[in-house]
Amino acid sequence: MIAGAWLCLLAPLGGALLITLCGTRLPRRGAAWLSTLSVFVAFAGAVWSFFGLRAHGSEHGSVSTAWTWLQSGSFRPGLSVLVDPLSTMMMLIVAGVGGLIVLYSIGYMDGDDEERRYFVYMSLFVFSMLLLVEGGNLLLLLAGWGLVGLSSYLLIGFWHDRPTAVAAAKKAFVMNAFGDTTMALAFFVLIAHSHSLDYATSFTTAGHLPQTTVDLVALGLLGGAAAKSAQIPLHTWLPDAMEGPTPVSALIHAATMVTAGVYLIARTHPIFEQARTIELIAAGMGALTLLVAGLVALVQTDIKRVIAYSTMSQIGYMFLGAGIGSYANGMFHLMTHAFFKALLFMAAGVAIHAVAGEQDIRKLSGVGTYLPWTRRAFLAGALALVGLPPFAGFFSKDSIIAAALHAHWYGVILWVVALAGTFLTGLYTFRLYFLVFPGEPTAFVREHHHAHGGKEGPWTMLLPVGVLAVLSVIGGWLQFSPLWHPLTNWLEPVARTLGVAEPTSWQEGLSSGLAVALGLAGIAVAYLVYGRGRVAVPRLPGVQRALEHKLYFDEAYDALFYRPAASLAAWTRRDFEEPVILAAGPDLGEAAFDAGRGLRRVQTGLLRTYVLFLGAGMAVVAIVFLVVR
Amino acid sequence: MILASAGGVVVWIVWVLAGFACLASGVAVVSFSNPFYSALALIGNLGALAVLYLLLSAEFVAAAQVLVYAGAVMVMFLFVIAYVGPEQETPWVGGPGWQRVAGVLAAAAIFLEIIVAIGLKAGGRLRHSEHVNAPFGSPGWIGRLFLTDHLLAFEITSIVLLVAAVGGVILGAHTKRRDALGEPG
Amino acid sequence: MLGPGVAWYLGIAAFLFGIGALGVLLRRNPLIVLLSLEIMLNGANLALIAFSRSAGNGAGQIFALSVMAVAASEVCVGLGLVVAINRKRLSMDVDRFSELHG
Amino acid sequence: MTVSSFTSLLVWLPIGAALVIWVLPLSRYATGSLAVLVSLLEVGIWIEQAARFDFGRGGLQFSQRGAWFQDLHVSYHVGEYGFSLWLVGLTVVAMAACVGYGFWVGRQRPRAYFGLMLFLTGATVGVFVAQDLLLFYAFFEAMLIPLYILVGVWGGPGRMAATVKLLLYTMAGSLLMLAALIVYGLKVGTFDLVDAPPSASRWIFLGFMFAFVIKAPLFPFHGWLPETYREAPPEVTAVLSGVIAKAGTYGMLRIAIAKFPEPTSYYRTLILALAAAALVYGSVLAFRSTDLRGVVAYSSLAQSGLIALGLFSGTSLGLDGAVLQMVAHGLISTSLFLLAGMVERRATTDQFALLGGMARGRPAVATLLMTVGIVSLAVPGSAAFAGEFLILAGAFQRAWWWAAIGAGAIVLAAMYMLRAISGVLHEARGSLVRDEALDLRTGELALVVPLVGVLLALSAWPAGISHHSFARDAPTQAVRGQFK
Amino acid sequence: MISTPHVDWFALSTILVLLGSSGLALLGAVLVPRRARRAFAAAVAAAGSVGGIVTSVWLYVDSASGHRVVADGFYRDRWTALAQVILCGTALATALIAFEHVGRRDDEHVAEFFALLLAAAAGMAFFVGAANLMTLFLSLEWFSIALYVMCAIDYEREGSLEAGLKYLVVGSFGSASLLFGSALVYGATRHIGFAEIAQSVGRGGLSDDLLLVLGLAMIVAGLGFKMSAAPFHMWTPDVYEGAPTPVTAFMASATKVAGLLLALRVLQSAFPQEAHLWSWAFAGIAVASLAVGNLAALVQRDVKRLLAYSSISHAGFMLIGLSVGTALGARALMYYLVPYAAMGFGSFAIVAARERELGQAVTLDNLAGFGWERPFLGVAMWFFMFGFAGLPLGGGFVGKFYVFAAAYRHGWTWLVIVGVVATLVSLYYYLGVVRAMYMRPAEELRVAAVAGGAPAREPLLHASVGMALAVSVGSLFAVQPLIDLAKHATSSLPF
Repeated sequence: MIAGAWLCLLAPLGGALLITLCGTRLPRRGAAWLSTLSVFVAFAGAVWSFFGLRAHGSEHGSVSTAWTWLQSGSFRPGLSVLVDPLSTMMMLIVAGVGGLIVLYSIGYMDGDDEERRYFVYMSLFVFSMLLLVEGGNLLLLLAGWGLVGLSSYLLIGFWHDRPTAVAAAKKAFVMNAFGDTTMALAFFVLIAHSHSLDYATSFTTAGHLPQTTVDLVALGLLGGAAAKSAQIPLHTWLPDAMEGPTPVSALIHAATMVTAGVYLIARTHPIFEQARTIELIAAGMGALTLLVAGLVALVQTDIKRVIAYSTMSQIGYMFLGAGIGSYANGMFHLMTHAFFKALLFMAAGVAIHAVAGEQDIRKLSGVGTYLPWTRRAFLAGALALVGLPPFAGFFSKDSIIAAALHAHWYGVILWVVALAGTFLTGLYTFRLYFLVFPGEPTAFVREHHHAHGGKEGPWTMLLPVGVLAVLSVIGGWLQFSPLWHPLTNWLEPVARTLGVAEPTSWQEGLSSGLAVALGLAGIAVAYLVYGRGRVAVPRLPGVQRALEHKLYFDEAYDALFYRPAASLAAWTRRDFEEPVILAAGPDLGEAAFDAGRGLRRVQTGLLRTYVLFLGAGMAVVAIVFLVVR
Repeated sequence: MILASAGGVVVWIVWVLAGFACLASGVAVVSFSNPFYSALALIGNLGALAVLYLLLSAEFVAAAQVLVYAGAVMVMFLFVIAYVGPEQETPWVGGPGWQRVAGVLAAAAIFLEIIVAIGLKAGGRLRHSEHVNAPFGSPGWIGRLFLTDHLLAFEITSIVLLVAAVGGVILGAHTKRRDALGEPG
Repeated sequence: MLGPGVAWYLGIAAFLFGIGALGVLLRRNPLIVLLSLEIMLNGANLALIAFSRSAGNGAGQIFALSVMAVAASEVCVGLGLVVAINRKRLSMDVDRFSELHG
Repeated sequence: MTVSSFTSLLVWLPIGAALVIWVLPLSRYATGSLAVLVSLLEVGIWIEQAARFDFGRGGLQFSQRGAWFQDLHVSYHVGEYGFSLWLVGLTVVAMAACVGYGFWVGRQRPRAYFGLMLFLTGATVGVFVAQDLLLFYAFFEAMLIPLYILVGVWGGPGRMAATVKLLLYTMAGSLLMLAALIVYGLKVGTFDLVDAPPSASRWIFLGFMFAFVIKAPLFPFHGWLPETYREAPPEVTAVLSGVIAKAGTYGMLRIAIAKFPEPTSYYRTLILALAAAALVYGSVLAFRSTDLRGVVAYSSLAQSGLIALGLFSGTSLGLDGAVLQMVAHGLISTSLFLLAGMVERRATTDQFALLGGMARGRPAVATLLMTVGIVSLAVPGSAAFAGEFLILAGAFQRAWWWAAIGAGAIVLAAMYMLRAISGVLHEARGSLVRDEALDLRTGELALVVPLVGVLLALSAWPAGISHHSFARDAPTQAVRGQFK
Repeated sequence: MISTPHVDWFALSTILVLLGSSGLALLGAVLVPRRARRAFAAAVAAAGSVGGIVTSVWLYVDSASGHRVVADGFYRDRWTALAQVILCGTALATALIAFEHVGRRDDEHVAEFFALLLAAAAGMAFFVGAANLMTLFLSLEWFSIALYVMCAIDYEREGSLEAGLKYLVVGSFGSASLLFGSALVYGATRHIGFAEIAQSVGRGGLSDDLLLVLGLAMIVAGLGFKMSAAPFHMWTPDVYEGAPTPVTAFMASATKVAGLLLALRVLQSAFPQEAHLWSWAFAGIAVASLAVGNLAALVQRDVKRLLAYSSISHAGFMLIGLSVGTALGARALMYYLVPYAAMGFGSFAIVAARERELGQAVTLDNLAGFGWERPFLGVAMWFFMFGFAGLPLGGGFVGKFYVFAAAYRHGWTWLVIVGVVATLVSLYYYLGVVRAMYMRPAEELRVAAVAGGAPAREPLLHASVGMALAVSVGSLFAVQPLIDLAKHATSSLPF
């Protein structure tokens, strides 16, 4: 099973290196298939280690170390993989969904003149993500954490001659670097106290740290998680990240990377449980995000941005779940979300692909008539997202909401917010659906679609969509909290659900009922407003402007951080570096030169001056001698 | 005793005269604007010095002073002065003002330092001086010294003179042949 | 010894030395500069003779005699230079020789 | 020839080769290939030496001692510790690449040029292996001579001012060091770095530190840096920032910290503050630089600050990380400046305003610049990350805020380095980037790829250095024992 | 009846050899036909210098125990012998370059020039061994007069005459004050022999005697003039610039050697009781020389003047070694002089070569491109410049190290600091010369185009520059042997 884990980890890396080294000697198609193959091999490895773990019995996760990666004195983190229920689950999700998406990209990226680079980046990303989830200690986790940030930077900026893409990529990287930094600081605390970053050691250390210290550690980790998972206030990079190719958005910014925060909380929950306050802050952060994202999603006009905001809001749910302590449900929602969100993105991708890259929903409307299967797939995804039974979202989301209700007074607040979220979800999701798919195709759609050739898309694109559609229907049946919960059991040894997050059955029932009802309400409103156009959109210009400006987060950051930094730098160069530092030396030299010129004036060339100096010098020496003796 | 004291008085008188002549001629040398007169004044100065040397019972030096210096050297001087021709148009003094002031100050300083040193010492060992016997300063005595204790000094002096002679020839006498060759000087 | 003590002679010597120095410091005619140098040397000579008298040994007188020779040779070279300068029709003014400076 | 004479060989082989090159009237091609050959030979010798090096054992190895002048107990004493071994390796590898670059671009007046480059190699190796104060000083100065001429003759239009600044600044430092080392050596009665006992004199310490702080450089003393890095020929700038600057930090470790424990702890806060200042200041200025070289120049100021932070944190983590970071950053900035030179050869400028869009159709330059740039901003998992992580972890043990400042600076690093990369590679094509501007040629790849390869290998196993720099991997004991 | 003193001819052998060859050269001036004169005289001069080296080396080996000879008028010891070796070496090098570089218009007085050169060398060789004030003064005049003439020997150039006159007048003033000082010392102690002076000062408790102190002050001034230390340095730049360059080279190295070594001997053997006076005085003079020499050199354009000022500053450095008045200081001085003499001579020789190919005075501007046109001379020049600056390309590095060490041992750390700062300042103009030779852009190179044709082949000049280069670089590696020599030489001084 360890072998499976290594295979899983190294296959994508091998694929990336192979494509890089072969360069143009490898045909584009070859590169594409090689990368796909590598990811599917990784999936095979994941399956292998999953069954291996099943065979051993899931309790004892096992670590295997290749070599000591970094060593200084007693601090010696190894290059090691960890196979335990949590990591295998993530491996399966990442490699599986990843494989489908890479396969999808073969069709989507066909004809781009830098396909090879794209697939190298894709494989590199899958490797980094797997390193993140399999890493046997916090340092490797941080390494994977940074590498996924890197590959997301590379992929967002893939079309590097678009300034917007480059800017978005930089933004994403810098924000994630901030997250990495806070995590690193948290790790420094652990190192200072235990000289180790192994999970076990760190968790025991966290046990007997002073409360403030452990709070700080948890806060650092939370910073990383929030940055990676685009939670308020570190969320602004995610919508911009939609500049990347759609499969990238599906893979990185929906299915896998952005959910790493949830994985981190689940993985390091012992630390978070020592710092309950911080954990609840995480939950609150999730709640806030799901609400705000849902609101903003209402007014977006870019199909991918809408989905991106819904992603934020769904991750909000996961944070909420993990924050209050029902890690299993968080992870469960992570999985289902991976299915249906990837599905939504890829279906949207098919649409976009069909109309030559147009993403504005107002121009896209009616595209569904030409793309019946895509339309159905999208619908499935949408329903799963809203969380109607029997679609996947229903099972995972409602259990989170229910768990919230159970958790003390603050849980109730979170519960209310979560329910409000479901209404918004229904609203913005079906706003999108009604605007894009049904109805008369616009002229724009018509011409581009005919230009496109009338097909729905190559099978490489349709197959993954189909698979995911199926998964987002049945994927949720894996666990139905009141009745059967294999996933929770599976994760038990690694991430035991806290008592406060174990809802009673009536709570389950109440939450589910309300959630479904509110979801339906949202859909209904959307239908009335956008589907039939019976009801006009309420006129709230102030609110709308605020929402269209995404609540002015970007503007605020620009004013708070970027501009001050830039002007500080400019000031330093203009008013300190150049006049002081660079000029200091020359000024001193000039002084010496003046002295030299003075001496030069004394050197008159007159014989008598010279004699005078000789005589005067003698006289002075004589006087001194006579006086001193 | 009387003779001694009388001798003392005579010596004093001679000393005063010679010393005055010496100082006066010295000042004259420096202050004449015509080098010819200065040279003449220097001859006087040398003569006066010779007298002082006699008073200090250095007969041979005095003689040498008169013969070598006042004789040979000054003749050379006068010859050159005549050859060059008196240069009245040369300003007596000039150059920057601070130069002049500082010059006077420096010279005065040197002079005063020596005077002070001597004056403060005059009470001490300078007052009494060794008693010397007859041959002191006599040519034979000098010659003996030159051949014994100060042999090297004697030899070196001759070398110095030789070198100077060569130098004088190179610098002073080169032009004749060039003129003979009719080249511009 | 009869008459004034050595100190008095030294006074004269000092005066000669000083006045010679003054000449070198002030005068611009090379010939007179040379003459002033001679006076300085003679001042030194007088001091030597005087000391030799008071010390009662002959070193001073020998010294003085060789100084005369040295003075003569300096004069010889100096005059040679003067002649050479005059040959080049340059003016007899040391201040004119100031193209080397700075 | 015994094993221990390898060290001397590393020092004198290139210098001898330089003399040969100056004396023999060889053709341009022969001269260049001879120089490249010699520098590769250096690498070979070093590898042999590293293979024979006994990392388990502490203390000096490959040491050799001969009389220079006994009168004041000055001797010719060379040898290597673990960390000096790595720095020597950095030197020979980087110099080989730079000599190769000079050969590739066909510098004018090849005999003078290659002779000086080899001389520089020898002198720099000498600095890292000298175990006698005066010998150390001699090599420390000798490095400047070829640098002065290399920058002054083959440099850019502003080279005159640049060279004068470089020389006067660095000499100002090293002359004070001369005074300090005279006082120290005479006080303790020997100039031998191994025998000399530690001293508590703060003045002497400051004298030494002044030289190192200028060489490294740290914050207020970097006046020579921007101009020199901009005017020097790219490969010389590469050597300067990649290798020569490390001589300063090496001196801090080998002399200032090891021989002056009391003053070190007395001035620790001050120096840490300077280091942090260099780190932040350099990052901030790099963030606003308008040209590639400017960015890299100021970033290496920041890196020196970081290394000093690790050294003076006085913790094992910090020291290990500092050594690792010295090597990593040496490789990084060498390859970055070489790449900058290659970009300049194609676009005749390194101004971002005139560059851009180079990635389109030039995969090699894009890949290499991207890789090195990414490593240099310490993306987790890279060698630079390992070094910085250790350094900051060490600094954190000294006081949390040093680590906080450093971490903030690393975010800045991400900002300026991405800006630089995009400025060259991405967005619309720059006005001076013509279609004729080709991708990297094989020769150029042969120069940079090995460096990058070493860098990636180091990223796969940073422990290789961090674990093998000090005796028994106990840096603080080694320092306390003054590397006896 | 007259018991003439025993004359130790071997002690004087070096001087006699030099004098003899000088006389031979002088004969050549009249007997040898004009076209062969230059070759003949130069050959004689070279042979004489080599002979001088041989004899003085022999003398060094053979006078382990120093003592005075010829009626206590001259020291036969290793200090003298070593100094004589250096002096003869300089004389040899000068003879070599003078063959190609003196009086090129016609061979007038060329033989006399070599004769004077040898005479001057002989004078210095005697000067360094002088054992009493009288021989000191006389030998001083001996080589000074020879030098006056040599400065002015290019009498067709007004500059040469001016240099000669200035040197003559200032020099005579200096020696006059030296003389008066000697007189005062003689008056105070009734002796002229160094050892006797020290004895009688010791016996009579004269250490604070007014006349003695005043005389010492005047002697200090006179010697300071010879070693061209500030404030007695004013003549140096003018004379160095005006004199024919080979003469300048000779003066720059030989005069300093003689002046400094003799000064150390006089002060140590005659005025040990006054050390508290003269060591401070020379420390002050050293500081003044360092300041003046370096600062003034910063603004020079004419290379000969620049080097003149640099020689003033080096006098300052060496005076540090002298002023501390310890055996270590003496060693430092003796060691420092070796590379300094070589570098000083070599740099002026190179200037001479450039002067010849330009036919005009060498300035920093028309030095441009020289390094590339004449590779060997260029490289030699930058070795000399960096060596002067104290970078480890030559013995200058160790020399500075030594004098600073001596200063510190004496407890004068402040003097070390001064020296360090001075070195820093000096760096600027030394680098300036290298910059001028190598780094000027092409248009300036055209400005400084050579007068015409390929540069003259100057084997002898190259040989002498090579010699200087070998000495200055070799002295960096062969420190120990040189120090041993210096040690033995110092042992013959009373420390």
